[in-house]
Amino acid sequence: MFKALIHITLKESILDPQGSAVKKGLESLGFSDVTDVRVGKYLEISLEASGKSEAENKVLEMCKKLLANPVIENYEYELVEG
Amino acid sequence: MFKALIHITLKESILDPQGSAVKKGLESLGFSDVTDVRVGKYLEISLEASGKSEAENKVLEMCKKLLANPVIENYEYELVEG
Amino acid sequence: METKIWQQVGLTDYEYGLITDLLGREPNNVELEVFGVMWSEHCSYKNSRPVLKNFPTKGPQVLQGPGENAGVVDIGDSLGIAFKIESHNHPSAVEPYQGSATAVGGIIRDIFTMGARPIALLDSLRFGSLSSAKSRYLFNGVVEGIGGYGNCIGIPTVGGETYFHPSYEDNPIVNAMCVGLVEHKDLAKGIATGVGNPVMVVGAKTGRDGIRGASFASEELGEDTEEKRPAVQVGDPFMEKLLLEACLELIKTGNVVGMQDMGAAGLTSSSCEMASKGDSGIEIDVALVPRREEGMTPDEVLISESQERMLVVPKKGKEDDVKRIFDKWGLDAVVVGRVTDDGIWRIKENDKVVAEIPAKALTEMCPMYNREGKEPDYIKDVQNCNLQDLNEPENYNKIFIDLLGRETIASKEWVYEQYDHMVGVNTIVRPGSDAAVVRIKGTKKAVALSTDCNSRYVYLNPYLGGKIAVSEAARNVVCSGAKPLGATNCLNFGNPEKPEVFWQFKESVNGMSEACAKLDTPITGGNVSLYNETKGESVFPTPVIGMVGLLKNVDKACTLGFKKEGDVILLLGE
Amino acid sequence: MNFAVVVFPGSNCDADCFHVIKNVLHEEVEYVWHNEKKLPKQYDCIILPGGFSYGDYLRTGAIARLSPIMEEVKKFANNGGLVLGICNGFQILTEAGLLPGALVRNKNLKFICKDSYLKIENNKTIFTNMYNLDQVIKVPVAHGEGNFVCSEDTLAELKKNGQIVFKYSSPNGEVTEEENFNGSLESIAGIINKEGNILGMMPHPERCSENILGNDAGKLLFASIVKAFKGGTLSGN
Ligand SMILES: Nc1ncnc2c1ncn2[C@@H]1O[C@H](COP(=O)(O)OP(=O)(O)O)[C@@H](O)[C@H]1O
Repeated sequence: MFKALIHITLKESILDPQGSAVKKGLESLGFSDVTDVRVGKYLEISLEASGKSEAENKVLEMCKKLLANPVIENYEYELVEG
Repeated sequence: MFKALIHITLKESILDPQGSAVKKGLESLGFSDVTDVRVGKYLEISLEASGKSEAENKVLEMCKKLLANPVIENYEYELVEG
Repeated sequence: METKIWQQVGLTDYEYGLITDLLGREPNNVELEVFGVMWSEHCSYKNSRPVLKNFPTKGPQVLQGPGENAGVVDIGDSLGIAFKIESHNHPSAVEPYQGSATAVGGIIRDIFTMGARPIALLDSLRFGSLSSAKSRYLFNGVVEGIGGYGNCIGIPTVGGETYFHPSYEDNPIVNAMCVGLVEHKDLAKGIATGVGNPVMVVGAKTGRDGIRGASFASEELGEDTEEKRPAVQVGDPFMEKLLLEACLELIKTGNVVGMQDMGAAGLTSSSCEMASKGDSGIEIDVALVPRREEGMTPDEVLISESQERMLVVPKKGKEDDVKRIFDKWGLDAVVVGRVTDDGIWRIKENDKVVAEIPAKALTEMCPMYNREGKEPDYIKDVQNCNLQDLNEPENYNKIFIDLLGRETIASKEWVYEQYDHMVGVNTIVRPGSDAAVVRIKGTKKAVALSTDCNSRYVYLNPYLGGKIAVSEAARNVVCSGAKPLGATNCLNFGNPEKPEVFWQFKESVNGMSEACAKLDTPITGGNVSLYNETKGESVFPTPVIGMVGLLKNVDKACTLGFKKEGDVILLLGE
Repeated sequence: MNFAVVVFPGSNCDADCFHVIKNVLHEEVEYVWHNEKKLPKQYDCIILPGGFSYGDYLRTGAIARLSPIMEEVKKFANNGGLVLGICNGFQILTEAGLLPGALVRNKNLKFICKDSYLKIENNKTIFTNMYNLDQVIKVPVAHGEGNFVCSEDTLAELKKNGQIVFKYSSPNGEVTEEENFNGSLESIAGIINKEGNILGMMPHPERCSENILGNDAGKLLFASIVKAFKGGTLSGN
């Protein structure tokens, strides 16, 4: 059993309206020292695989085929065993 | 300058329809070995603070006051410098 | 083969020659880039305008015909209806949610720049067969994106149409229509006049979004589209809601000379079109444009397609009034330049001039092409098809049930339940009937709205198919109890450089023109989307009609269902 | 009677509520801008309308609750003032802690706009006194996040105090999982606070308050408020 911890974030040049809204919200709470907020997705995927490299291949493919759209998003993942 | 990496996840007791939908999507792509998917939010917040403990206090407060809704969500954060 | 620098921005040798003649010199890199986008089909209509001349565009009901951000028809009581339809096919093919969301955002801006308050949205959608995973992905994303934008901004999506055919597999058609209500006295135009009047950028900040989007829309989708595709724009409907309210508030002050949406080719097209229409010049300092990102070059600022921005020319001395209104809504409003009298579109970065081009060279002087048309070979085959040769079905009931199950014919509830079609409490006839009916509060009146095109008919016979699209829209409007007033269109075709595609285009425009003239529904504006092809295969020719009709008495609105047992059923027509 | 409709940036049913109060109910109504630090005058009922305040980014209602006006709304409510939150307004009320629970994404992950059927679970409230108990009314919904959740303890409280006011049902009044299109806990469509002066509901009564729209079932909700107010039954609250 493996667990993949996947972060999907918007590419740098892509507008992040959610991030700006959160920043404004934080400012109105008095957090004036916040310089930037970016909002992305976080997925935890549990999967069976015979070994770490097989799991890794699968997760990479999942990211490419479904989880992220490379036009606007980047992804990163980390695999933990158990 | 600090950067807070914040993970917001649904509490165990709350159904995660988004996770189930991703799981189904992965299955229909042939990833039959996925046993569970949970979907959460990931925020990167850049902030100024005089030191790590001040930054930590601020981030904790942000999570409590705005970023997570304790009725349905848990949060975790990590602080990196620079 | 070596590509020349002008070819990289989509210009031909001939066009480059014209440009050097117009300028009397070689263009610099920024100017070349700007010519590239302004002379793209998407901005210039260089392949389509000669054909579009055939549309009837006049009538006593027409307050504003083609040439502005949207057309306007009169409905009496000093009120007008502004409406227009537009495509976002290519962006939707690569990022269905954002592509379709920004289609909605763009068309809404076209309406409120006219001074009209948007009251309804419609759409017209085409996808490949739902048996394909790719089509399902696009269908899901597009419907979600349209809903995502329209629902959030609070304009009801009251109708539309949805078809499926394999020719749209990789190149879906995503057309969005917006309809707004304007008082005659508030009608605004995209024009820059009055030497010394300030030019202001209002709304969102500028980033590197959708750079070269206009050229992207004017290319076929190819194998390498994945890499070539520009940064797709992300829409922010919340920002647009604020921009809408601020712009309408501003127009009410009477301080606006001209206002233009920054759509395709962003600051470039809006500024040179406003100057060109006003027979003026314009001078802009790109260093003053509020930015979201650091290190942007002047040409990036000029052609960025960041959403939710407008260019406004207020009366001199009213800058602070403009700022006050936008400040209330939390938006930027910054003076970036002024109107001049030399007819030149002049761009500076601080003190340095980075581009200097006669405004009309970018707009009216783009060459027009009278393309050659040739009847495609398939037409003979399909017209020789003899229906008598088909076998008579044995079981009509079974065929009927089969037909009802077809994705194109089946109920579209799945689509329109994802759209808020009631916000505004004006939707008298909701989606699911013929045309939608939206009341005009404060009067007894209502408007009936419909989008239509059966592209299979157009494929089989473009001339007749064009007529049928107009007639169907008019019938839908009439069946809802309204008198058709005018129409807009979105002409979605393949590559016009192919004589067969151009023939389809020309034939169907002629058919539509004839029907519009007969039915007295002038075309008040529209949009052309060409190069809808993948791997050299064109989509079905898809000239979509959006029609607006008027009900003088909203109580007379009609829905399609049978009402009572015992009512007589009549069949009208031939 | 004096109503106020709060306008947050991104509210989009504000004008609809205003229209119904003014042109259908013929009562006094004013807009109040979210940035106001004081209520401009003494109101009898405050409406938090539907829409997408602050784009509904992060979580629905999460940022709206930080608006300056919300401090005033809280004070008003804590003094027994009537507050009605519709759709986004309901979401804001839960985020602000004026009503318990939370509203999360619809179980099918889609925005749903259609007529829903509501069963009146409590007609002894200020907001529902003109309906009958167990009556079924047709009221439109339009939301992406109307799936009501709360802890078991909260649910027990809600039940004990009769705080569940509306449930999604079939046209015949059957409350089943099939009719529960958004996945709400126990099909809950609207709840009231223990004191009975704050109601939150996902469906839109303002969208069905006129005959011309084919349905005026929602008008009785507004009329109930006016009746309770004018009938003097509010004194002592
Ligand atoms: N994409 C869509 N968006 C909104 N409404 C739609 C959409 N597609 C279809 N509808 C609605 O569904 C109903 C039936 O559509 P359609 O099958 O195209 O009608 P017609 O009988 O005119 O061919 C119409 O009321 C139409 O407005």
